[in-house]
Amino acid sequence: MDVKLTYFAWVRERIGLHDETYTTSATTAQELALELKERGENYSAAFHDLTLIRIAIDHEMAQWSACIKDAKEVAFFPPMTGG
Amino acid sequence: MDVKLTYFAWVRERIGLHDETYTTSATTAQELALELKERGENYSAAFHDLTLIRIAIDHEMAQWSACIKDAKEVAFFPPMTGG
Amino acid sequence: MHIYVQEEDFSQDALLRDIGKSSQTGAIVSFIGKVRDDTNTLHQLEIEHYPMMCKQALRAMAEDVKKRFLLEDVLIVHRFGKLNVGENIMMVATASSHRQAAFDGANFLMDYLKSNAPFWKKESFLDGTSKWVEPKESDAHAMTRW
Amino acid sequence: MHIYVQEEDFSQDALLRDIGKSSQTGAIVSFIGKVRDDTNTLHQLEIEHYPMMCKQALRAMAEDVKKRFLLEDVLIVHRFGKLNVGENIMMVATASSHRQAAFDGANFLMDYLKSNAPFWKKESFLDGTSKWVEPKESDAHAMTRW
Repeated sequence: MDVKLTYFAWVRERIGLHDETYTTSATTAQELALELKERGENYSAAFHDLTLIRIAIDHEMAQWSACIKDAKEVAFFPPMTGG
Repeated sequence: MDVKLTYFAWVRERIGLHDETYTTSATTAQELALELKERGENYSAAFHDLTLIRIAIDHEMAQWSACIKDAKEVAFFPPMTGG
Repeated sequence: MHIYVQEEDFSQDALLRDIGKSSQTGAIVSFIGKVRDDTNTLHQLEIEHYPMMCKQALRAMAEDVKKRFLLEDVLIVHRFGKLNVGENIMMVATASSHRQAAFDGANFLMDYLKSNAPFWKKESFLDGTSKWVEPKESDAHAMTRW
Repeated sequence: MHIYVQEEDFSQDALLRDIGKSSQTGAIVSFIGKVRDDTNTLHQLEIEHYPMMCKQALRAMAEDVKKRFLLEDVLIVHRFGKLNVGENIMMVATASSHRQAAFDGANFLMDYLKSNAPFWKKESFLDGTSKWVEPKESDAHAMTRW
Protein backbone atom coordinates (compact mmCIF):
# COMPACT_ATOMS: atom_id res chain seq x y z
CA MET A 1 0.00 0.00 0.00
CA ASP A 2 1.28 3.48 -0.91
CA VAL A 3 0.74 6.21 1.67
CA LYS A 4 1.79 9.84 1.79
CA LEU A 5 3.78 10.64 4.91
CA THR A 6 4.06 14.25 6.11
CA TYR A 7 6.29 15.57 8.88
CA PHE A 8 6.16 18.83 10.84
CA ALA A 9 8.36 20.86 13.21
CA TRP A 10 11.31 18.93 14.70
CA VAL A 11 10.05 15.62 13.26
CA ARG A 12 10.45 17.17 9.80
CA GLU A 13 13.84 18.64 10.71
CA ARG A 14 15.24 15.36 12.04
CA ILE A 15 14.05 13.34 9.06
CA GLY A 16 15.05 16.05 6.62
CA LEU A 17 11.88 15.80 4.51
CA HIS A 18 8.52 17.60 4.38
CA ASP A 19 6.78 14.59 2.91
CA GLU A 20 7.33 11.42 0.95
CA THR A 21 5.36 8.56 -0.57
CA TYR A 22 6.07 5.27 1.17
CA THR A 23 5.04 1.67 0.53
CA THR A 24 4.09 -0.29 3.62
CA SER A 25 2.15 -3.31 4.81
CA ALA A 26 1.76 -1.92 8.34
CA THR A 27 -1.82 -1.96 9.61
CA THR A 28 -1.62 0.54 12.49
CA ALA A 29 0.07 3.92 12.87
CA GLN A 30 2.34 2.43 15.54
CA GLU A 31 3.49 -0.41 13.27
CA LEU A 32 4.21 2.17 10.58
CA ALA A 33 6.29 4.32 12.94
CA LEU A 34 8.31 1.34 14.16
CA GLU A 35 8.98 0.42 10.55
CA LEU A 36 10.09 3.95 9.71
CA LYS A 37 12.37 4.04 12.75
CA GLU A 38 14.54 1.31 11.13
CA ARG A 39 15.13 3.29 7.92
CA GLY A 40 18.24 5.12 9.09
CA GLU A 41 19.70 7.48 11.65
CA ASN A 42 17.48 10.43 10.71
CA TYR A 43 14.33 8.33 11.18
CA SER A 44 15.52 6.73 14.39
CA ALA A 45 16.31 10.21 15.78
CA ALA A 46 12.78 11.35 14.90
CA PHE A 47 10.95 8.28 16.19
CA HIS A 48 13.09 7.28 19.17
CA ASP A 49 10.31 8.17 21.64
CA LEU A 50 6.79 7.82 20.26
CA THR A 51 5.24 9.44 23.35
CA LEU A 52 6.65 12.75 22.07
CA ILE A 53 4.86 12.44 18.73
CA ARG A 54 1.24 13.04 17.71
CA ILE A 55 -0.36 11.78 14.52
CA ALA A 56 -3.14 12.66 12.11
CA ILE A 57 -4.64 10.27 9.59
CA ASP A 58 -6.18 11.97 6.55
CA HIS A 59 -6.13 15.32 8.43
CA GLU A 60 -7.85 14.05 11.58
CA MET A 61 -6.08 13.53 14.90
CA ALA A 62 -5.71 9.80 15.65
CA GLN A 63 -4.34 7.33 18.21
CA TRP A 64 -1.27 5.15 17.65
CA SER A 65 -3.54 2.13 17.55
CA ALA A 66 -5.58 3.57 14.66
CA CYS A 67 -5.89 1.52 11.49
CA ILE A 68 -4.08 2.98 8.46
CA LYS A 69 -5.35 0.43 5.94
CA ASP A 70 -7.36 2.96 3.90
CA ALA A 71 -5.29 6.02 4.78
CA LYS A 72 -4.09 8.32 2.01
CA GLU A 73 -1.96 10.53 4.28
CA VAL A 74 -0.38 10.00 7.69
CA ALA A 75 1.21 13.00 9.46
CA PHE A 76 3.71 12.89 12.32
CA PHE A 77 4.43 15.92 14.50
CA PRO A 78 5.19 17.11 18.06
CA PRO A 79 2.36 18.32 20.33
CA MET A 80 0.81 21.43 18.81
CA THR A 81 1.72 24.88 20.10
CA GLY A 82 -0.71 27.17 18.31
CA GLY A 83 -2.65 30.07 19.77
CA MET B 1 -25.06 74.39 55.16
CA ASP B 2 -25.57 74.70 51.40
CA VAL B 3 -25.18 71.50 49.41
CA LYS B 4 -25.67 70.73 45.73
CA LEU B 5 -28.13 67.89 45.19
CA THR B 6 -28.07 65.94 41.90
CA TYR B 7 -30.57 63.36 40.71
CA PHE B 8 -30.36 60.68 38.01
CA ALA B 9 -32.67 58.32 36.10
CA TRP B 10 -36.12 57.83 37.67
CA VAL B 11 -35.13 59.77 40.80
CA ARG B 12 -34.54 62.78 38.53
CA GLU B 13 -37.76 62.15 36.62
CA ARG B 14 -39.91 61.87 39.75
CA ILE B 15 -38.46 65.01 41.34
CA GLY B 16 -38.48 66.87 38.04
CA LEU B 17 -35.03 68.42 38.52
CA HIS B 18 -31.47 67.57 37.43
CA ASP B 19 -29.96 69.39 40.38
CA GLU B 20 -30.58 72.10 42.94
CA THR B 21 -28.80 73.88 45.77
CA TYR B 22 -30.34 73.10 49.14
CA THR B 23 -29.76 74.36 52.67
CA THR B 24 -29.82 71.71 55.37
CA SER B 25 -28.65 70.97 58.87
CA ALA B 26 -28.82 67.17 58.33
CA THR B 27 -25.64 65.36 59.33
CA THR B 28 -26.04 62.05 57.46
CA ALA B 29 -27.24 61.18 53.95
CA GLN B 30 -30.21 59.38 55.46
CA GLU B 31 -31.30 62.42 57.51
CA LEU B 32 -31.02 64.51 54.36
CA ALA B 33 -33.18 62.08 52.34
CA LEU B 34 -35.86 61.96 55.04
CA GLU B 35 -35.90 65.77 55.09
CA LEU B 36 -36.24 65.91 51.28
CA LYS B 37 -39.07 63.38 51.35
CA GLU B 38 -41.23 65.94 53.19
CA ARG B 39 -40.81 68.65 50.56
CA GLY B 40 -43.78 67.62 48.40
CA GLU B 41 -45.35 64.87 46.37
CA ASN B 42 -42.56 64.67 43.79
CA TYR B 43 -39.93 64.22 46.53
CA SER B 44 -42.02 61.71 48.46
CA ALA B 45 -42.54 59.71 45.24
CA ALA B 46 -38.78 59.67 44.67
CA PHE B 47 -37.77 58.87 48.25
CA HIS B 48 -40.61 56.60 49.38
CA ASP B 49 -38.31 53.56 49.58
CA LEU B 50 -34.67 54.35 50.34
CA THR B 51 -33.58 50.75 49.71
CA LEU B 52 -34.15 51.45 46.01
CA ILE B 53 -31.76 54.40 46.01
CA ARG B 54 -27.98 54.64 45.94
CA ILE B 55 -25.95 57.73 46.82
CA ALA B 56 -22.65 59.36 46.06
CA ILE B 57 -21.03 62.08 48.14
CA ASP B 58 -18.66 64.32 46.22
CA HIS B 59 -18.60 61.76 43.38
CA GLU B 60 -17.78 58.78 45.58
CA MET B 61 -20.25 55.99 46.36
CA ALA B 62 -21.34 56.21 50.01
CA GLN B 63 -23.56 54.55 52.62
CA TRP B 64 -26.76 56.12 53.99
CA SER B 65 -25.02 56.53 57.33
CA ALA B 66 -22.21 58.61 55.77
CA CYS B 67 -21.58 62.08 57.17
CA ILE B 68 -22.44 64.93 54.81
CA LYS B 69 -21.08 67.73 57.00
CA ASP B 70 -18.34 68.75 54.55
CA ALA B 71 -20.07 67.55 51.40
CA LYS B 72 -20.29 69.86 48.40
CA GLU B 73 -22.48 67.54 46.33
CA VAL B 74 -24.80 64.68 47.18
CA ALA B 75 -26.23 62.57 44.34
CA PHE B 76 -29.26 60.26 44.50
CA PHE B 77 -29.91 57.58 41.87
CA PRO B 78 -31.21 54.03 41.30
CA PRO B 79 -28.77 51.11 41.15
CA MET B 80 -26.48 51.56 38.17
CA THR B 81 -27.06 49.69 34.94
CA GLY B 82 -23.97 50.46 32.89
CA GLY B 83 -21.93 48.08 30.80
CA MET C 1 -4.69 53.23 31.38
CA HIS C 2 -7.19 54.57 28.88
CA ILE C 3 -10.59 55.86 30.01
CA TYR C 4 -13.08 57.45 27.62
CA VAL C 5 -16.66 58.58 28.22
CA GLN C 6 -18.20 59.87 25.02
CA GLU C 7 -21.36 60.26 22.98
CA GLU C 8 -19.87 59.26 19.61
CA ASP C 9 -19.06 55.70 18.50
CA PHE C 10 -15.54 54.30 18.87
CA SER C 11 -13.19 52.35 16.62
CA GLN C 12 -11.99 49.12 18.22
CA ASP C 13 -8.94 49.03 15.99
CA ALA C 14 -7.81 52.53 16.89
CA LEU C 15 -8.36 51.91 20.61
CA LEU C 16 -6.67 48.50 20.63
CA ARG C 17 -3.65 49.94 18.85
CA ASP C 18 -3.13 52.09 21.95
CA ILE C 19 -2.95 49.30 24.47
CA GLY C 20 -0.49 46.46 24.85
CA LYS C 21 2.27 48.12 22.87
CA SER C 22 4.95 46.76 25.19
CA SER C 23 6.99 43.74 24.10
CA GLN C 24 5.75 42.00 27.27
CA THR C 25 2.15 41.91 26.05
CA GLY C 26 1.19 38.47 24.75
CA ALA C 27 -2.59 38.62 25.20
CA ILE C 28 -5.29 41.22 24.69
CA VAL C 29 -8.89 40.45 25.62
CA SER C 30 -11.65 42.84 24.69
CA PHE C 31 -15.35 42.90 25.45
CA ILE C 32 -17.83 44.94 23.42
CA GLY C 33 -21.38 45.49 24.64
CA LYS C 34 -23.99 46.28 21.98
CA VAL C 35 -27.64 47.37 21.99
CA ARG C 36 -29.58 44.13 21.69
CA ASP C 37 -33.19 43.56 20.71
CA ASP C 38 -34.38 39.96 21.00
CA THR C 39 -38.01 40.73 20.28
CA ASN C 40 -37.96 43.44 17.59
CA THR C 41 -39.76 45.86 19.89
CA LEU C 42 -36.97 48.27 20.85
CA HIS C 43 -36.82 51.73 19.36
CA GLN C 44 -33.81 53.15 21.19
CA LEU C 45 -31.64 52.78 24.24
CA GLU C 46 -30.88 56.00 26.08
CA ILE C 47 -27.92 56.07 28.41
CA GLU C 48 -27.83 58.68 31.16
CA HIS C 49 -24.57 59.26 32.96
CA TYR C 50 -23.13 61.25 35.87
CA PRO C 51 -20.48 63.28 34.06
CA MET C 52 -18.67 64.56 37.17
CA MET C 53 -18.31 61.05 38.56
CA CYS C 54 -17.87 58.79 35.51
CA LYS C 55 -14.25 59.13 34.61
CA GLN C 56 -12.93 58.92 38.15
CA ALA C 57 -15.15 55.91 38.95
CA LEU C 58 -14.02 54.09 35.80
CA ARG C 59 -10.40 55.01 36.43
CA ALA C 60 -10.55 53.66 39.99
CA MET C 61 -12.01 50.36 38.72
CA ALA C 62 -9.40 50.10 35.97
CA GLU C 63 -6.59 50.71 38.46
CA ASP C 64 -7.99 48.15 40.85
CA VAL C 65 -8.33 45.46 38.19
CA LYS C 66 -4.87 46.23 36.79
CA LYS C 67 -3.28 45.62 40.20
CA ARG C 68 -5.42 42.64 41.08
CA PHE C 69 -4.66 40.70 37.88
CA LEU C 70 -1.15 42.11 37.30
CA LEU C 71 -2.18 43.49 33.89
CA GLU C 72 0.02 45.51 31.56
CA ASP C 73 -2.78 47.86 30.57
CA VAL C 74 -6.53 48.44 30.85
CA LEU C 75 -8.93 50.34 28.60
CA ILE C 76 -12.55 51.38 29.19
CA VAL C 77 -14.76 53.31 26.77
CA HIS C 78 -18.43 53.92 27.58
CA ARG C 79 -20.93 55.87 25.50
CA PHE C 80 -23.92 57.91 26.61
CA GLY C 81 -26.91 59.38 24.78
CA LYS C 82 -29.39 57.76 22.42
CA LEU C 83 -28.29 54.53 20.74
CA ASN C 84 -29.97 52.38 18.11
CA VAL C 85 -30.15 48.58 18.00
CA GLY C 86 -26.80 47.10 16.99
CA GLU C 87 -24.76 50.12 18.09
CA ASN C 88 -21.77 49.75 20.38
CA ILE C 89 -22.45 50.71 24.00
CA MET C 90 -19.06 50.19 25.54
CA MET C 91 -15.80 48.28 25.44
CA VAL C 92 -13.23 47.12 27.94
CA ALA C 93 -9.86 45.68 27.02
CA THR C 94 -7.07 44.15 29.08
CA ALA C 95 -3.46 43.56 28.05
CA SER C 96 -1.32 41.01 29.83
CA SER C 97 1.68 38.77 29.29
CA HIS C 98 -0.51 35.68 29.80
CA ARG C 99 -3.93 34.86 28.48
CA GLN C 100 -5.78 33.76 31.60
CA ALA C 101 -5.06 37.01 33.44
CA ALA C 102 -6.33 38.99 30.45
CA PHE C 103 -9.57 36.92 30.33
CA ASP C 104 -10.14 37.07 34.09
CA GLY C 105 -9.35 40.78 34.28
CA ALA C 106 -11.82 41.70 31.54
CA ASN C 107 -14.52 39.43 32.96
CA PHE C 108 -14.08 40.85 36.47
CA LEU C 109 -14.03 44.41 35.17
CA MET C 110 -17.39 43.87 33.45
CA ASP C 111 -18.96 42.53 36.66
CA TYR C 112 -17.48 45.44 38.60
CA LEU C 113 -18.61 48.05 36.10
CA LYS C 114 -22.20 46.76 35.80
CA SER C 115 -22.89 47.64 39.44
CA ASN C 116 -20.48 50.52 40.03
CA ALA C 117 -20.22 52.74 36.97
CA PRO C 118 -22.67 55.68 37.10
CA PHE C 119 -24.70 54.93 33.97
CA TRP C 120 -28.41 54.25 33.71
CA LYS C 121 -30.19 52.72 30.72
CA LYS C 122 -33.70 53.57 29.56
CA GLU C 123 -35.39 51.55 26.83
CA SER C 124 -37.88 53.22 24.46
CA PHE C 125 -40.10 50.81 22.58
CA LEU C 126 -41.68 51.03 19.15
CA ASP C 127 -45.15 51.25 20.78
CA GLY C 128 -44.20 54.54 22.45
CA THR C 129 -43.67 53.22 25.96
CA SER C 130 -40.39 53.36 27.82
CA LYS C 131 -38.85 51.97 30.98
CA TRP C 132 -35.67 52.15 33.01
CA VAL C 133 -33.63 48.98 32.82
CA GLU C 134 -33.61 47.16 36.17
CA PRO C 135 -30.31 45.82 37.43
CA LYS C 136 -30.23 42.05 37.05
CA GLU C 137 -30.12 39.96 40.19
CA SER C 138 -27.25 38.08 38.55
CA ASP C 139 -25.25 41.29 38.07
CA ALA C 140 -25.50 42.22 41.73
CA HIS C 141 -24.24 38.77 42.75
CA ALA C 142 -21.64 38.42 40.00
CA MET C 143 -18.95 40.12 42.07
CA THR C 144 -19.12 37.39 44.70
CA ARG C 145 -17.52 35.01 42.16
CA TRP C 146 -14.15 36.70 42.53
CA MET D 1 -18.57 31.10 11.36
CA HIS D 2 -15.41 32.77 10.07
CA ILE D 3 -12.16 30.83 9.78
CA TYR D 4 -9.00 32.34 8.30
CA VAL D 5 -5.49 30.92 8.07
CA GLN D 6 -3.14 33.42 6.51
CA GLU D 7 0.40 34.76 6.37
CA GLU D 8 -0.50 38.47 6.36
CA ASP D 9 -1.64 40.51 9.38
CA PHE D 10 -5.35 41.06 10.06
CA SER D 11 -7.47 44.08 11.00
CA GLN D 12 -9.50 43.49 14.16
CA ASP D 13 -11.99 46.15 13.17
CA ALA D 14 -12.71 44.65 9.77
CA LEU D 15 -13.04 41.14 11.22
CA LEU D 16 -15.24 42.20 14.14
CA ARG D 17 -17.55 44.08 11.80
CA ASP D 18 -18.33 40.70 10.23
CA ILE D 19 -19.48 38.96 13.37
CA GLY D 20 -22.39 39.67 15.67
CA LYS D 21 -24.36 41.64 13.12
CA SER D 22 -27.66 40.17 14.34
CA SER D 23 -29.89 42.26 16.61
CA GLN D 24 -29.66 39.42 19.14
CA THR D 25 -25.96 40.01 19.73
CA GLY D 26 -25.32 41.91 22.95
CA ALA D 27 -21.76 40.83 23.67
CA ILE D 28 -18.61 40.26 21.64
CA VAL D 29 -15.46 38.95 23.31
CA SER D 30 -12.22 38.84 21.40
CA PHE D 31 -8.80 37.49 22.25
CA ILE D 32 -5.65 38.54 20.41
CA GLY D 33 -2.37 36.67 20.87
CA LYS D 34 0.83 38.59 20.11
CA VAL D 35 4.52 37.75 19.83
CA ARG D 36 5.93 38.50 23.27
CA ASP D 37 9.52 38.98 24.37
CA ASP D 38 10.03 39.36 28.12
CA THR D 39 13.80 39.29 28.00
CA ASN D 40 14.74 41.22 24.84
CA THR D 41 16.43 38.16 23.38
CA LEU D 42 13.93 37.13 20.69
CA HIS D 43 14.66 37.76 17.03
CA GLN D 44 11.60 36.16 15.41
CA LEU D 45 8.84 33.67 15.93
CA GLU D 46 8.28 31.27 13.05
CA ILE D 47 4.94 29.50 12.85
CA GLU D 48 4.75 26.26 10.88
CA HIS D 49 1.32 24.92 10.00
CA TYR D 50 -0.32 21.91 8.38
CA PRO D 51 -2.17 23.59 5.51
CA MET D 52 -4.35 20.61 4.55
CA MET D 53 -5.58 20.17 8.11
CA CYS D 54 -5.75 23.70 9.58
CA LYS D 55 -9.02 25.05 8.32
CA GLN D 56 -11.04 21.92 8.96
CA ALA D 57 -9.57 21.50 12.46
CA LEU D 58 -10.32 25.15 13.33
CA ARG D 59 -13.80 24.91 11.83
CA ALA D 60 -14.59 21.79 13.87
CA MET D 61 -13.48 23.56 17.08
CA ALA D 62 -15.48 26.68 16.23
CA GLU D 63 -18.61 24.60 15.56
CA ASP D 64 -18.17 22.69 18.80
CA VAL D 65 -17.74 25.83 20.90
CA LYS D 66 -20.67 27.54 19.17
CA LYS D 67 -23.00 24.67 20.10
CA ARG D 68 -21.61 24.19 23.57
CA PHE D 69 -22.00 27.84 24.64
CA LEU D 70 -25.03 28.65 22.43
CA LEU D 71 -23.12 31.41 20.66
CA GLU D 72 -24.41 33.52 17.79
CA ASP D 73 -21.13 33.47 15.94
CA VAL D 74 -17.48 32.45 16.21
CA LEU D 75 -14.39 33.75 14.44
CA ILE D 76 -10.84 32.36 14.33
CA VAL D 77 -7.91 33.85 12.44
CA HIS D 78 -4.43 32.34 12.77
CA ARG D 79 -1.28 33.47 11.01
CA PHE D 80 1.73 31.44 9.90
CA GLY D 81 5.23 32.37 8.74
CA LYS D 82 7.86 34.60 10.33
CA LEU D 83 6.59 37.14 12.86
CA ASN D 84 8.39 39.90 14.73
CA VAL D 85 7.97 40.88 18.39
CA GLY D 86 4.70 42.73 18.91
CA GLU D 87 3.01 41.31 15.82
CA ASN D 88 -0.42 39.68 16.01
CA ILE D 89 -0.33 35.88 15.96
CA MET D 90 -4.03 35.09 16.07
CA MET D 91 -7.47 36.16 17.20
CA VAL D 92 -10.65 34.44 18.29
CA ALA D 93 -13.95 36.22 18.77
CA THR D 94 -17.32 35.06 20.08
CA ALA D 95 -20.68 36.79 19.69
CA SER D 96 -23.53 36.04 22.06
CA SER D 97 -26.66 37.59 23.47
CA HIS D 98 -25.17 37.46 26.98
CA ARG D 99 -21.75 38.34 28.21
CA GLN D 100 -20.78 35.30 30.26
CA ALA D 101 -21.33 32.88 27.36
CA ALA D 102 -19.15 35.08 25.15
CA PHE D 103 -16.36 35.15 27.76
CA ASP D 104 -16.54 31.43 28.50
CA GLY D 105 -16.74 30.49 24.82
CA ALA D 106 -13.65 32.51 23.90
CA ASN D 107 -11.71 31.24 26.90
CA PHE D 108 -12.61 27.61 26.16
CA LEU D 109 -11.81 28.02 22.49
CA MET D 110 -8.30 29.25 23.36
CA ASP D 111 -7.67 26.22 25.61
CA TYR D 112 -9.00 23.93 22.88
CA LEU D 113 -6.96 25.52 20.13
CA LYS D 114 -3.65 25.52 22.03
CA SER D 115 -3.57 21.71 22.09
CA ASN D 116 -5.53 20.85 18.94
CA ALA D 117 -4.79 23.31 16.15
CA PRO D 118 -1.96 22.11 13.87
CA PHE D 119 0.52 24.96 14.37
CA TRP D 120 4.04 24.78 15.76
CA LYS D 121 6.12 27.71 17.00
CA LYS D 122 9.86 28.06 16.68
CA GLU D 123 11.72 30.88 18.42
CA SER D 124 14.88 32.35 16.85
CA PHE D 125 17.02 34.37 19.23
CA LEU D 126 19.30 37.34 18.66
CA ASP D 127 22.34 35.18 19.51
CA GLY D 128 21.64 32.97 16.49
CA THR D 129 20.19 29.99 18.36
CA SER D 130 16.66 28.71 17.92
CA LYS D 131 14.29 26.25 19.55
CA TRP D 132 10.83 24.76 19.12
CA VAL D 133 8.37 26.03 21.71
CA GLU D 134 7.38 23.26 24.12
CA PRO D 135 3.69 22.90 24.96
CA LYS D 136 3.07 24.18 28.46
CA GLU D 137 1.98 21.67 31.07
CA SER D 138 -0.78 24.15 31.96
CA ASP D 139 -2.08 24.18 28.36
CA ALA D 140 -2.43 20.40 28.26
CA HIS D 141 -4.43 20.45 31.49
CA ALA D 142 -6.45 23.58 30.76
CA MET D 143 -9.19 21.63 28.98
CA THR D 144 -9.99 19.74 32.16
CA ARG D 145 -11.42 22.98 33.60
CA TRP D 146 -14.46 22.77 31.32
